[in-house]
Parts: sequence; C-alpha cells; structure tokens
Amino acid sequence: MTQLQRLSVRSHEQVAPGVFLLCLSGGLTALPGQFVMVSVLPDSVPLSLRERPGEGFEPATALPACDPLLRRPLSVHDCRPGELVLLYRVAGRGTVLLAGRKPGDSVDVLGPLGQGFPLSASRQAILVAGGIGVAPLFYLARTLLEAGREVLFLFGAGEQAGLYRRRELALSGAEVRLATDDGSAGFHGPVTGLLREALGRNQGAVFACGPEPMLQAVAELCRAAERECIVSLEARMACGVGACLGCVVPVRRHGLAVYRRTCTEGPVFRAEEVYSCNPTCP
Amino acid sequence: MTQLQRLSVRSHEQVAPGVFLLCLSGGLTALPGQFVMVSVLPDSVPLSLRERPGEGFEPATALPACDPLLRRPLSVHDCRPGELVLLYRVAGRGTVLLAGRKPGDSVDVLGPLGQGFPLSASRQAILVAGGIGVAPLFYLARTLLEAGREVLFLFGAGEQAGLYRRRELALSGAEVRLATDDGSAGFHGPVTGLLREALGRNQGAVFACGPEPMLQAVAELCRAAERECIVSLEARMACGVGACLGCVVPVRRHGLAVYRRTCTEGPVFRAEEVYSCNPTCP
Amino acid sequence: MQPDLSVKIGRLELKNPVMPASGCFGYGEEYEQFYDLGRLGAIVVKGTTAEARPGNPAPRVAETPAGLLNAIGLQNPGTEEARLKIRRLARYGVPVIVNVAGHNTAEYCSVVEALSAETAVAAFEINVSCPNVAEGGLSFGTDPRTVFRLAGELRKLTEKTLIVKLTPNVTDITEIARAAAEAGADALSLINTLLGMAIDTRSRRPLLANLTGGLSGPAVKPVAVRMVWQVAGCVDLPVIGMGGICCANDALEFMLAGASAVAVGTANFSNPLVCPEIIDGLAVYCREQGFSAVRELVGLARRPAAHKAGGTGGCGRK
Amino acid sequence: MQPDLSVKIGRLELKNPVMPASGCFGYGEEYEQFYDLGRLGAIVVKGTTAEARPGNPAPRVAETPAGLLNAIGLQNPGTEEARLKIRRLARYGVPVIVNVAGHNTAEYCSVVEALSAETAVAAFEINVSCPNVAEGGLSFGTDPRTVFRLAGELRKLTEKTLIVKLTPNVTDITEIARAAAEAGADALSLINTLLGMAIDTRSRRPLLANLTGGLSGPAVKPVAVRMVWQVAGCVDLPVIGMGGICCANDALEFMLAGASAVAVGTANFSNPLVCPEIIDGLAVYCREQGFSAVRELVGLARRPAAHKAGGTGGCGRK
Ligand SMILES: Cc1cc2nc3c(=O)[nH]c(=O)nc-3n(C[C@H](O)[C@H](O)[C@H](O)COP(=O)(O)OP(=O)(O)OC[C@H]3O[C@@H](n4cnc5c(N)ncnc54)[C@H](O)[C@@H]3O)c2cc1C
Ligand SMILES: Cc1cc2nc3c(=O)[nH]c(=O)nc-3n(C[C@H](O)[C@H](O)[C@H](O)COP(=O)(O)OP(=O)(O)OC[C@H]3O[C@@H](n4cnc5c(N)ncnc54)[C@H](O)[C@@H]3O)c2cc1C
Ligand SMILES: Cc1cc2nc3c(=O)[nH]c(=O)nc-3n(C[C@H](O)[C@H](O)[C@H](O)COP(=O)(O)O)c2cc1C
Ligand SMILES: Cc1cc2nc3c(=O)[nH]c(=O)nc-3n(C[C@H](O)[C@H](O)[C@H](O)COP(=O)(O)O)c2cc1C
Ligand code: FES
Ligand code: FES
Repeated sequence: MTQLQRLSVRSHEQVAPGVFLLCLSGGLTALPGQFVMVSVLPDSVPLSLRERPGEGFEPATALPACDPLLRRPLSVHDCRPGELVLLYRVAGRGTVLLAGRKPGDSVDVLGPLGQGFPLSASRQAILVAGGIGVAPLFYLARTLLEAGREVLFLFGAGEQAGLYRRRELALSGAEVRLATDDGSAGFHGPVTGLLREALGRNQGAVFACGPEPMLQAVAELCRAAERECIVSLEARMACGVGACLGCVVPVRRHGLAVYRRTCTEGPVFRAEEVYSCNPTCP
Repeated sequence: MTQLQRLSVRSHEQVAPGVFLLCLSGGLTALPGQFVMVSVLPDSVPLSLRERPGEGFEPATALPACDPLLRRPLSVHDCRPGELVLLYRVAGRGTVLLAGRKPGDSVDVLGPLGQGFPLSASRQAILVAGGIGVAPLFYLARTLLEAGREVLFLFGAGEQAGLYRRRELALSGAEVRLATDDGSAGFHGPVTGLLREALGRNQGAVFACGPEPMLQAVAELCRAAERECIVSLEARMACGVGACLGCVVPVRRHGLAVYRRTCTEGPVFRAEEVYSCNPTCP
Repeated sequence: MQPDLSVKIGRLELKNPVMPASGCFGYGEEYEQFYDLGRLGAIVVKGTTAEARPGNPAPRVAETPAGLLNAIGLQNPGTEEARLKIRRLARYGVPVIVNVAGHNTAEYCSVVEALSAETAVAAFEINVSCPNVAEGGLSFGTDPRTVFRLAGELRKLTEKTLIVKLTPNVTDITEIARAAAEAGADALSLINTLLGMAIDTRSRRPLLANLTGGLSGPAVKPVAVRMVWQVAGCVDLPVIGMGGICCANDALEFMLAGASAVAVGTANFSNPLVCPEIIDGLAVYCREQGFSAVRELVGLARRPAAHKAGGTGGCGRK
Repeated sequence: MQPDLSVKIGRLELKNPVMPASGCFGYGEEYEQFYDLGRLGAIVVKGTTAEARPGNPAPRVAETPAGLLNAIGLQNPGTEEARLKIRRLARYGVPVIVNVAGHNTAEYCSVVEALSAETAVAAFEINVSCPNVAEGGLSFGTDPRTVFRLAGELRKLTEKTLIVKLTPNVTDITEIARAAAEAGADALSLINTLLGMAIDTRSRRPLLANLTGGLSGPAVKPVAVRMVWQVAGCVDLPVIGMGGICCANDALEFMLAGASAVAVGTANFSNPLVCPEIIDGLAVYCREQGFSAVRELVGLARRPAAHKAGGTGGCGRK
C-alpha cells in the first residue's frame, strides 16, 4: 500500500562519478519495477505546521521550503524487509540536493508506486539495461533468481564506468554480458548488439530499461523475433499517484491510441503497446 | 572591506531554546555594530556554473536553489582574527535552515556591512540590550572593555532564558544588570526600569539594541537626561549593500526628514535622528 | 474549545474552508488512500467537458523555481463518466464542486445542463480560462463581456451554486469579477494558472510539448493574494482563494486578504496530506490567536486596526 | 577558441549580452567593490525622474517563495544628480542605459530631453509601468495607445537608442509591444515586475507599507520567458529579456526564446558576483555546445529542427 514515510539514511555512497547508492531503513514493501517519489528537500526544513509545536519556532513563520517543488521519481533498486535501496544518477538540482543527505538524516518517501514487472511463468528471462537503466532491473534480477529462474543480464553503457553495480550483479548469480560504446569493457558497441544472439539461446521474455533509442531498438528486435518485451519508461511527473495526468504516454490498446499514466498504469508497459504508437496520435 | 566568502562552521550550539551561537572560521574583520548577510541555503547546492566543472554534474542542469531567495542580516556578535561569531534566534524559514548547519559545513557570508558604533572618547558607557538585541552589544562591550572603558550593561528579557550569554558577559568584565518581565532574574520589569538609575551613576553614552518599544523608551529617557543615545535598528533588507533602497528608515537630518538606508548609513543611528521623525514624513 | 471552522459560499455550507483545487485531485480516487476525504470542506473535481478529451501530448509538466508548469489540455472522461465518479464521491458527505470547461458556450451549457439535476453535485465552478474557439482562441476569461454572457447563460440553466473561476492573465481582474457578479454568479474563485514557458537548454526546445503551460505553485502566491485582495474589495461575493497554498499560513494569507475559502492544488503533489494538515493548522491558529471561528479572519488584513495580537516581528517601523 | 559574446541592441554594440536590471544596481557604486564593472555588457541605472523622489514608506521589501516583492516607489535623486553619477560610470567604457520614469508624459520628456545630449548616456529605457496620473493611476504600460503616444513623443526628442520596457500586468503583451515598435522604439525590454502582495499572519497586515508591490526573482521566470517568446515572435525588434535570471542557464533560456540580451535584477542581491558569473557561463556553454558566437543562440528554441547536441534528457518521448 502506498505510504508517505520518513525513512532514515543507513548508508549513502558514490559508486561511480555522479552516481549514488542510497540505502534507507524502513518498512516499505515494493515489487520489482515499482518506484518511489522522493522529497529532495533537506530534512532540517519542517514540512508543516504539525511538526512545529514545542520546537521553539513561532507557529506562523517556520514555513515549508518549496524549491525544488516536486518529488523525484526513483526506481526501487532493491528492497528487503526493513531496507529500501535506490540507485541514482545526479542529473540536476534535485538529485544534487539528494546527494547531500548523510547517514542518520531522514528522507521523505512516497511509495511504492506504479505497476511492477509482470513475472511470467517462463523459466528464463533476458534483462537489458542501458546505464542507469540498471536501477529497476537489479531488483528484478534478484527476484527472478530467487524464484529459481535463469537470468541473462545484458548491460550496456558509454564506457566501463557507466556499468554501475556490475560486480554485485555478477555475484547475484545472473549471467552478465557487458557492452560499451567505447569498447572499454565487454562487447564494443550498443547493448542491442548482444541481444540478437541472446534471443537465440534464452527463451524468456525480455525486460528492458534504458535510454529511449535503446528501448526502441530492443523493442524492434523482439518484435522481429516474436518475443515478449516489457519496457520500463520515464516521464516527467508531478504527483506520482495518478491525479495530475502529467505523466502520460500514448499507448495502443485494442487498436486504439490512448494516453496512459506512466505513474499508475506504468512505468512498466508492453513494448508493442508503446512503440506501435505515434507520440501525438490520440 | 566587504567581501563574499565561504566560511567554515567551527561550532554551532543552541544556547537557549531556539537561539544559536554560530562560530565561523575565516578572515573577516568587522567593527562592533556592523553586520553580515548570510546565505541560508544548504552548502550542498552549487551556487553557480563556475563551481560545477569536473564534479560530474551536467553543465546545464545543476542550477542554484532559490528559496529562500535572500540572505539574512545578522549582527557581528564577536570577531577575532580568524573567527566570526553570530548569535541568532530562529525566527522563520531562513534561520530554521541556518540552524541545520553542522561543524565542517560552509556558510556563504557577505560582509562586513554597515556602520559600526561610534566610539566616543568617554571613559564610560551604558549598553542596553533587549533579548536577542544582545547580539551586537556583546562585541561592543568587549571592545570598550579592552580599550579600558567602564561598561555598565543593562540586559532585559521576558524571562531568565532570554538573557542569552549573560554569564560570558559578566566574565568579560562588564558590570551586568539584569531585568525580566516575569521577575525570574534581576529587576522585575522592563530594562528601562534600570536605566534611570544608571544614567545617574554612569556618564557615558547609551548604546541600545532590542525591540522597537524598548528603543523608543530608551531614547526618551536619554532625551530627557540629555544623554547621547545610539541605537542599532532592524529593517527588512534585500541587498544589504545599498543598491536596492529596500531598507530605508526615515531620519531627521538638519531639520529635514529623509530616508536613509539601514544597511549602509545604518544599522547604527543616533536616536534623536530616528525618533524625532514620523515614519511616513518625507 | 474547538474553533468553528465552518464557512459559507453562497448557500453552500462547508464544514471548513479547505478544498482541493480542480485538476490536482482527479475525482478523489487517488487521495482516498491517504486520508478520509470526509475531512475536506469540499471536493473540486477535474475540469469536465461534454465529451471525453484526450488532452495534450507529453511532456505535459515541467518544474520551475517554486512552481509547476502544466499543459494537461483538459484530459477528462466527459460528462457521463464524470457523473459516475462524482456519485461515488457522495459517500464522503462532502459537497462536490464540478469544474466545467468547454471550447464554446454550448459546451459549457451542455455540461451544466446534464449535471444540474444530479444530487451528488453541489456546485459548478466555471473555468473561463479555456480557449474560446469562437473568438479565435483567446481565453473566455479575458473579456468581461464574454464572461458576462457565459455566466448569464449558465445562470439560467441551474439553481445550484455557480462559481466563476477567474484567470489571472488579464490587465484588470476586477473588471472580469464584476462582469461575473452582474451575470448572477454566487461566488468567484481565483486564480487559475499564469501563462508561462520553460526552455530546456540542453535540447534547446520548450520543455512542454504544448510550448506554453499554466504556472501554479508557491511562485504565483503573491500574484494570487493581490488579486484576491482586489476582487474581495470590489465585489460583494464570497471568494475562494487559491494559488500556491502549501500550508496553513498560506491559507491564512488568502483568508486575511478576503477569501472565504481556499483551494489547494499543486501542493497535493509534494505533500498528499497537505489538505488535512491545513485544516488542523487553521484550528491551531484560531486557538492560539483567540478567534472562535475561522470566518472572523476573512478580510481582516483589510482593516488597519484589526491587530489582535502579535506585532510586526520586530521589523518595519510602524 | 574564445566564443564571440558580442550582441547588438539597435545601433548599440555590447561586448556581451549581460547587464544589471534597473533598480537593482543603483548607479553601480555599490557593486564596484566586487568586480570590474567594465566586464558588463551594459549598465542600466535606477529609474530616474525629473526631480528627486523620496520613495515609499518602509517596509518596502518582502521575500516570497523564490521571489521578492518591492515597493521602492522610485526613490531617486532626480535627473541632475543622476547625470553626475552616470558621468562617473563612463570610466568603465561600458554603455550606460538610463531608465526613465514619470507620472505624466511631460516628466518622461523632461528626463529624456535633459540627458539626450549627455555623451555618458548610451540609451534610454522607458519604464512604462509607472502609474499614469492623467489616466487615474493605471500604469502607462497597460494601454497600447498610451504607449504609442509616449514612445512617439520621446522618439522625437532623442537620437539615442530608445528601449521601451514592458509591464507584464496585461492581457496581451504583444499588443503593447507592437505599439512601441510602431512608435519608433529601437528595442524592447521585458519584463518589469508582476503586481503582487504578501500578508503577515502575525500582524495580520500586508507586509509592505504600500500594500502591493512588484514581484521579481526566479518565481516570475516562466512568465517572463513566455512573454519574451511571444514578443520576439511578433515584433521585429531586439528584445532584452529579464525576470528571475540567476545563472547562465536562466540567461540562455531567455536568449533561446528570442532575447538578444538579458538583464539581471534580484539575483544581484543574493549573489553580487552573478553578472560576471553569467558572462563566464555563457562562454562555457558556447564552447561546450559548439557555438562560435552567442548571438547564434538567439531564438533557437523557436526553430524545431535546431537540436545541435543533447536530447531531451531521457524524458519525454519525442
Ligand atoms: C518511474 C521513474 C523511475 C526512475 N528511476 C530512476 C532511478 O532509479 N535512478 C535514476 O537515476 N533516475 C531515475 N529516474 C529519472 C529521475 O527521476 C530523474 O533523473 C530525476 O527526476 C532528475 O531530477 P533532477 O532534479 O536531478 O533533475 P532536473 O532536470 O533538475 O529535474 C527537473 C524536473 O524534471 C524531472 N526530470 C528530469 N529528468 C527526468 C527523467 N529522466 N525522468 C523523469 N523526470 C525527470 C524531475 O523529476 C524534475 O521534476 C526515474 C524516472 C522515472 C519516471
Ligand atoms: C542589521 C541587522 C542585524 C540583525 N542581527 C541579528 C542578530 O544578530 N541576531 C538575530 O537573531 N537577528 C538579527 N537580525 C534579525 C534577523 O535578520 C531576522 O530575524 C532574520 O532575517 C529572520 O529570517 P527568517 O528567515 O528566519 O524569518 P522570516 O520571517 O521567514 O524572514 C522573511 C524575510 O523577512 C526578513 N526579516 C524577518 N524578520 C526580520 C527582522 N527582524 N529584521 C530584518 N529582517 C527580517 C528576513 O530577512 C527575510 O527576508 C538582524 C537584522 C538586521 C536588519
Ligand atoms: C496539473 C494541473 C491541472 C489543472 N487542471 C485544472 C482544471 O482542469 N480546471 C481548472 O479550472 N483549473 C485547473 N488547474 C488550476 C488549479 O485548479 C489552480 O487554479 C491553480 O493550479 C493554482 O493553484 P495551486 O497553485 O495551488 O496549484 C490545474 C492545475 C494543475 C497544476
Ligand atoms: C528593488 C527593485 C527596484 C526596481 N526598480 C526599477 C526601476 O527603477 N525601474 C524599472 O524599470 N524597473 C525596476 N525594477 C524591475 C527590474 O528592473 C526588473 O525588471 C525586474 O525586477 C525583473 O527582473 P529580476 O527578476 O531579475 O529582478 C526594480 C526591481 C527591484 C527588485
Ligand atoms: S505524475 Fe501525476 S498522473 Fe502521473
Ligand atoms: S538592503 Fe538594499 S539598500 Fe539596504
């Protein structure tokens, strides 16, 4: 059930330049593919009147800070009882602020949100990550492996440093194949260069998260191979809970193009629904 | 000379409920009565493009936070080579944020600003503080004492807890007389109740800082006693350096009512100039 | 003693002055999981048109300093499906206000007519910020004559409380407010969003697919408070104030300026509990400041002698 | 290679597009201590009237979310003392733009006439947001005919670059922009402040002695960018964009929307070094993004195909 909670920072480390692993302690149970909306405001700022009495601040003045105004959507990178892990890349103001949070500080988290990855009965699965797209697929991989599935994890990035958490992935038991644009690790070229071969030897559905062009290429290969393909999308969000209609993506359902909310009906979609649809069609 | 500097927090302690003593290390030389404009934004926020290269953030995205937008004016509470001390009361959003700064964090300080207290040749001086008004008078007392003057320090507050730093004041060598509205320490009544007697036995000028009604009462007593009276005023400020004309106070000069900038021509004024003037006269 | 938080908007009695703003709360479904919607003073639903509308292409939202730009483009399921969602809200026993939108007068009329007999509907809020197709796309709400005509037509169609929601993108909002009042509106609500734009310096394109969008959130609060002050001073109708309200203190600013009730939009997105928190905060303020009813606060800032407690915080010499 | 930052505003050549905004930089005296003012593209001085003006009572400023309200009330030393201060600025070799204010047409004319032969003055910026006493106090800038007449009168009085500074408090800013252009203005600058208000919930009174004030700072940026976009699209004059600029990225938003130069106001207060930082930041951007001259950026966001690098940051599916 979606909750609004203050979780405490257990650890917070920079795992690559500008990429942080944030471990929060607290009881949030999420499925792989779900996400949370995180407030990036420093926790020294009282969020509401409610918190003020007795703190020595005058009632009418200790007002909420309001910039950055919106929460930031971040995928559940891992989740165990009492622990929620996020992996994020510093991309702008909000994530810069979040990166300043220290162990013991608290972080205001809304979640879990959205639909998780559909877990088919298939014995096998191919996961395709591009860069920070590894964030939700890490938890998916662990969940599938613990359910006894065979996971082939294709992981691409610009350069070796962009292959975040590849060691932990390999340790988890997944078969990890790397690709880099500059050839500094694994296959020299796009991660889709690994997918064709993979589709030959693994019969499972394909789960992909990464930059838009990568997702399109993955979807195209799967379509040609008639393989089920599930993608996790990003969209600018305001509320994260389905109320604002800000995060829509055009999808094709029963032959009709309609807008669907990435935060509520997504962020996980069937590739054929998303990529058969002209972005402005409805 | 006025400078823009990042000073580092040496210590930061709550000396009374909602009142903080902030020691900053760094080279700022100020006179008693001068003030600084402090940025209350957390220092994890890059302030400008300039600071970003090489930090792994993308150039066009790590933008300045902008709320609270303005710096906060705070008096120099004490100043020694390499150390700047501020004493402040949490009054609203900005000071709440400032109170979150921890040792080792940095604070962006603009100063010193404004005119200091005029130090007459007189052997004696009476300082009158109301509550947080002790902030600039503490440094004035120390400076006068070190110059061999005799300092009678009258200090009033609502209750004993509001007599911030009274022990340190007493240790400094000033003769300290207390007054509280509730009688919990010293004279039971307003600090002005101590001033009449003080004017009898100390021939020095009166320096006052505190709430507006107290300043008016002090000014009135001094006028009647024909004693020189200097007050330190507060005004809402935007720039702190004289450019915006936001902080004006009406004063009477050569018989004419004119607006003067609290940040530049003040915050220290002669009481007779300020209190002979109807607030909307010019 | 618990202060009396009830207020009246025309004949509409609200148990407290706090309601979510249209378009920021859907039809309530999403926020049910966070608290009992029965605590709200009223519920204002998404802008509703005659037929379903798909809305604008994405991206539809962009964050700005202390603000939010949106160009949702009135995506909504149309009157008949909205009716079902509104009936569902009846269980909370809270007045439901239907925000009405349209591209021409006929569309507004058709929505109001269709829902006028619906008992689950307590009032209509007429969103006159919609582009007026008959007048070349300029919003209905920028011309007093158009507002007068539109509100007058709708007045004939319903006995229910009729609220006209004003756009701030005008030279003189009091002119529009007077036109709505003369046409028989029971109340005015303001402000809708300010027209704005943001550009992504990486792609060098506007951040919204629609190019421009409506600005809301704390950034616009000073403009909204000023307009509420102006309108409350020139028209003898209750005003519902909104624009950037994030906490009880903000709500109080609007009420002191002359608003009888307030709506909270964008703040729901960062804090889903903001509405009940504001309701609690208003009660705390009344108790601490010695007011037995929140309606005593309405317009207090307009009366120079109305200082009950406090002072100027040591700042400003008056 | 150092990118070329120079831009032209009519016949005025600026070595870079960054200038402080009027009223936020006095006559330069206060900021001399922070950096060499010779680095600026131009210097715009405080709004100047014929005679000295005392300005409004205090408090004159109030902070709002990501914004600032001010009601300075045109405090200034009058034309003759301003002349001396402007001459003093000549040492920096930077064009000085005089912001001109008045309560009636005659006052504007008298300032422009008095300073038109002054070699230290490079251009006039006409602040049409001043209350128009002849028209009952509504600002000059809200009526296209008044703007046309005023700009036309001033055009006759000076050969110097004439910039009309537009107020955002209007329904349709393009109408006013066109009126100024038709009257012979060489350039337009926008936006002046949005009319706003804030109320202190402790004293229950407006925070400004003047009740309302002008809103500036980051909060207004989306409104300003939208208006620059609209004006640059409808008038064939160079535009100086302003409103909430705090960093190079903000300046770029305005230039991409169509501004040939930018002015920085409120941000000077929080960061006295903001102008030189923005100048440096523009150079960094040009270098990193492969532009040899900053003027290539002007209006780029208006051309859908102008993506040179980047993408949409992974967000938005287009
Ligand atoms: C469902 C979902 C899951 C995500 N999971 C992760 C993750 O696990 N790790 C990670 O590093 N990133 C993730 N992202 C992207 C992440 O949300 C953005 O990088 C982040 O919001 C940028 O915020 P900022 O303030 O640093 O950047 P700014 O550019 O300053 O942000 C400005 C505004 O745009 C929005 N925005 C900017 N970029 C994006 C984006 N790519 N997607 C959505 N909104 C954006 C911000 O939320 C904010 O509202 C996810 C996005 C979505 C939608
Ligand atoms: C020259 C000078 C010296 C000062 N020295 C001290 C000091 O040493 N210790 C101390 O505790 N306080 C001092 N003050 C008061 C202090 O500046 C305010 O308490 C503080 O700015 C409040 O900020 P805030 O964000 O917490 O409150 P908010 O009420 O949220 O502030 C909102 C805005 O109003 C301004 N403001 C609010 N109260 C005041 C005030 N009383 N005076 C001026 N501006 C105000 C803020 O600066 C800000 O711009 C001084 C003020 C001045 C002018
Ligand atoms: C995402 C979003 C959707 C909105 N949709 C509507 C709408 O359908 N009808 C309407 O009258 N106003 C709509 N508004 C305007 C709000 O109701 C409100 O007037 C405005 O946002 C100012 O309040 P706020 O600052 O509290 O959000 C919408 C605002 C937002 C942010
Ligand atoms: C304190 C202050 C004083 C101002 N005085 C003037 C003025 O005298 N003349 C004028 O045309 N604009 C004046 N302005 C408006 C600014 O020049 C500018 O148009 C506006 O503030 C928006 O820019 P900003 O957000 O960067 O401040 C003033 C603004 C402020 C904040
Ligand atoms: S983010 Fe609001 S509906 Fe998805
Ligand atoms: S604060 Fe700007 S002139 Fe004093």
